[in-house]
Amino acid sequence: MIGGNVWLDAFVRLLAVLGLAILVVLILTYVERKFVGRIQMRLGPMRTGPYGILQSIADTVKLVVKEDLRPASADRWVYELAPIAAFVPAFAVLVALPFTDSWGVRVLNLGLFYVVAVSALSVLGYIMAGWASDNKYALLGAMRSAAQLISYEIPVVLALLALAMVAGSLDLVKIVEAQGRVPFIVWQPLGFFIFLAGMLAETSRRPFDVPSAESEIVGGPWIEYSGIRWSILFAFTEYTTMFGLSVFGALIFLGGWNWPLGLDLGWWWQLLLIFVKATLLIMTTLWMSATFPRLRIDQLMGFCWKILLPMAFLQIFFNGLILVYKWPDWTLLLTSGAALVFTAFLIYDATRVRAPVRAPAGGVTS
Amino acid sequence: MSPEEQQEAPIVPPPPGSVADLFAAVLPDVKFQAAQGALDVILTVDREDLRRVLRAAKDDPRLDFKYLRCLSGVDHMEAGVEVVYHLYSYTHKHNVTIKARLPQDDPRLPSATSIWRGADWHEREAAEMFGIFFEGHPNLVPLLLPEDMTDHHPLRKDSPLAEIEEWQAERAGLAAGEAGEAEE
Amino acid sequence: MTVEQEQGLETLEINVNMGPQHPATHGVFRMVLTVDGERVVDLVPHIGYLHRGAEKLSENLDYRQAIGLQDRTEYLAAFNAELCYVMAVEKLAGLEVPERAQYIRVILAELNRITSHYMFMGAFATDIGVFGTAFTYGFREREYIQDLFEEVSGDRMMYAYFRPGGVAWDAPDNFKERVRWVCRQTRVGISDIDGLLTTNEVFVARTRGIGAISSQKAIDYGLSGPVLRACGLKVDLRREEPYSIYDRFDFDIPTGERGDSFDRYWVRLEEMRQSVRIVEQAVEQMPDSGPILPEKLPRRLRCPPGEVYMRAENPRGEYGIYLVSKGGDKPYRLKVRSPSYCNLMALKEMTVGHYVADAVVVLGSIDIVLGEVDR
Amino acid sequence: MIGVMKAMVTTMRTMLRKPVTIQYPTVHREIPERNKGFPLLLWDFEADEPYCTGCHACERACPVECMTVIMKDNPKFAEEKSKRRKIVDEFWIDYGRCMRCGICVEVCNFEAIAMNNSWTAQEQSRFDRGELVLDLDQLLAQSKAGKIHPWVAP
Repeated sequence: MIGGNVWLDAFVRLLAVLGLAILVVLILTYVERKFVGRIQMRLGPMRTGPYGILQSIADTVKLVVKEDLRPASADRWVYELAPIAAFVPAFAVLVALPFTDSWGVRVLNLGLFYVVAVSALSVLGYIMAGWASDNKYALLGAMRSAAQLISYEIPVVLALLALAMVAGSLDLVKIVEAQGRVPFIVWQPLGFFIFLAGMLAETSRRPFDVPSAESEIVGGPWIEYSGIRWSILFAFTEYTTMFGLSVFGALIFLGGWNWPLGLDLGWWWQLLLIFVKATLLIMTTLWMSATFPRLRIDQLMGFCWKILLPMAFLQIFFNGLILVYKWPDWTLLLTSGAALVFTAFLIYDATRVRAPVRAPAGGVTS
Repeated sequence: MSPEEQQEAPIVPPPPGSVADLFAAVLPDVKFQAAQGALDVILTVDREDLRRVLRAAKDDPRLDFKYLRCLSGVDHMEAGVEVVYHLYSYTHKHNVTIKARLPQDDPRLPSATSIWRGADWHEREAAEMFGIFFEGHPNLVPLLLPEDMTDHHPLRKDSPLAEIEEWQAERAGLAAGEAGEAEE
Repeated sequence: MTVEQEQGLETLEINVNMGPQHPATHGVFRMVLTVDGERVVDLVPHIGYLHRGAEKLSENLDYRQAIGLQDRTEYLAAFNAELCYVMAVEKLAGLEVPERAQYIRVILAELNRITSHYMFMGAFATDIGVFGTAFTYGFREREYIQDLFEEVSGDRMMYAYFRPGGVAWDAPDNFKERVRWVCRQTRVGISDIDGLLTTNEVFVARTRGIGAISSQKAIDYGLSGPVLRACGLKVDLRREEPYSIYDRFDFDIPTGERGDSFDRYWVRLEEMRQSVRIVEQAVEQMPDSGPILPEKLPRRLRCPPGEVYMRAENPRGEYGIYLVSKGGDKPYRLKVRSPSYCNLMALKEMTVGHYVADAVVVLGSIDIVLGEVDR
Repeated sequence: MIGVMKAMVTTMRTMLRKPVTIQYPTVHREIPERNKGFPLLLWDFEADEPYCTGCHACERACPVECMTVIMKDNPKFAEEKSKRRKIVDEFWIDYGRCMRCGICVEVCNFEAIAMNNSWTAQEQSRFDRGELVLDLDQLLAQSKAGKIHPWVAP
């Protein structure tokens, strides 16, 4: 605590996290462009600075300088406040994350619950943006994002609930410590899968980028935004959420700063470890988003309600059974893994490919 | 090319056993003028018979022209406007070209959209480009040209092309001249 | 819908105007969608934003000059369009094409079919939402083939290389090796796209059953090319009415069975493989030297009066040139029967009832080229 | 989910390949010698005058009418320094209008015009369309400087 003043202390910590968020966004935009560029056998940005490392700074300057346009028919205050409403929840997630075993802005003993609850609030910003823009594409996008973000919250909450049952706590620090030997990704692969899907959906990345759907509704809620407002609404919110959720996922599924080095190391090792794990998660999402096409809104909802949600319930049921009867740990892996395989089968079955058979020779039907 | 230089192709009768004979067998009371083109047999029919011919071409199992390849208009100036149907049959694998000539001042024709749905846009195009009126077409509004451009038919031979710039310059000159006169 | 009405709530259908400036309309196509929520209940296509009057312009250009306009009509498969046009002129003028020129023309046209389908793969996947990955795959491979085109014809897109009677000049000495190299490279590119898309569940979920059309309706609408073959009809002009020297090659005609967007994609993918096969056979059979233009070719080509409707199997379907000559060195009338113009007619039939997102997929699966739709 | 895995393996495989990008303004791709850039006039070093006699053949053959040629009597012919009775006086090509079909090169009887197959033809962006209309001196400049190796159709 700095100077014994609670407010000053909180303020300094918030500033640190905000700085971290900005830094991470700058790095992430660069990393994404480079990484996706390499996947597509391109070089990515190369002009600004050596290997284009100053690209995100150049982009920032450009976005700040760019004219901030507002359609004449837009609902002025809602339109202008929407980016803030979208960004604040994304930032608020970072507040509750313990980056080491002792450092976080405010480590809550309901951390898990808080993160899940707060991260869903971004949808308000999207709806405000979509409604206020007075544009049909924006409205469609807002409705889609509302449907998607709220729906995906539910299986994620249930998957995390199952995880909390195993950990025996909602406190993120305790959850990390509970994964002393083996991280939860091993015990709860299905939970991790649901979390990953939820994370992609929350950050509107492919295959769940239905709200922004570039080729259909041309950016969705932020179609009318430009300049700094667009960058807050879109880039900043999206990357901050992605970073926050990746750190969150690293904490609860990948063993956080604990595994595999243990708690005895200094805070810098812990910090490094958590960042490496978060980076791994981020890279996975980027990789997936560079590979997949986009799902349609009904398929997206079907995937959530018909596959993920029942599976999440199943997971809770199995975990409860195992914990009550004190079966050995490997049964957790067995049940969760079996459920994951079953999920994979469900996905395969829903989209089964049957190679088109050739029509018989001369099979002309007219 | 000035009209004097233009030559019409000599009419070569199609070989026996061609599609022309099939048409004659299916529709004995229709007068066909048959000719052999470079690839296909060309049948010229009167405008009054056209709809019957087209209907029979599609529905009669001996002809079975289910596929309308192309529908084009050709402006023959004084000789009238021609509408050309290129047909193909997937079952018998034969081609035919059916033509109907319309007088230039009254280019009306029954629409073929009820026979082949694929005729829709072709007819709209022919209508806007040549001023042909297809009776019974559901939505005969300009397709490629602006919606309000119904007075001018660009593919008619009387519409300027090579001279378009001279024509524009002339109009611009006229406008400038008028303006100049007004100033004086 | 009924629930809301029972509760006395009003629902409103809104018109969404897609294009002419929209990332998924492949140029300047515009469609007005009437949507009920996310579902399309009506669709009105508007075309003509790229109408340049190529048919009228051709009436004032001699037979050689109009070749450039054919390039610009069908700019993604310009060799195929040129081929159809010069064949129409040859039919009318009665020109015999030398052997070597035939092979050069077929090889280039088939390679152009591959580039066109690469372009389709990229654009179609981008419509569905792949983040440019398939697009860059397609473009990467397309570049190799275009390099070859540039080495032969001198240009990457607007070749103006075929002439009535043959080709403008002979292919370079290393033509055969270059073509063989390009074929090997193309197989890699096809397998990349195949691996990325064909079995990808997300891709399949988005394309299976979308925009399906029955074969009867497809014929009624006058569809042609891969869109028609996807309905299960084994129809290919290269087989039905072999033009040029296509009767000398052994190749399959891939067909779909449902006529949906996935089948169209799949048919095109297979067609690329078949095109590689044709090119490989053609390179083997091609004579090493020989004339490339007929000996008695007048400096200024004149056609006797007559008319011809020449058709060729282009990447998008049947490309037809209706050429009327009344003597002289200029066409009296030139009508281009462009395949995507005809295929686009069935867009409403295919789209209504699907979601907004599917409208984009259906449009992409038809693979339109606006230069050819509007001409 | 096998297909999904297959797709991800495909993207990972291509990621390990070498990028195909050419960094254009710093690195210039090699242009094939047949490249059809824009038409240029050639300079006859022996007679120290353009090859072009101003015969209007290209002007008539141009589909887009982007060329304007004016012919004059060759003063050097009277002095018997040159075999050309007539010579080009003025020549304009509107590059903004040219569609690079190469027909002008084909019809030229004196091999006086060639398609520019160097990078100068590719980088023709101007701020004003008027600057794209090149006159005789500009059309001859590159050939005079010896910086063009025109490709002649076999």
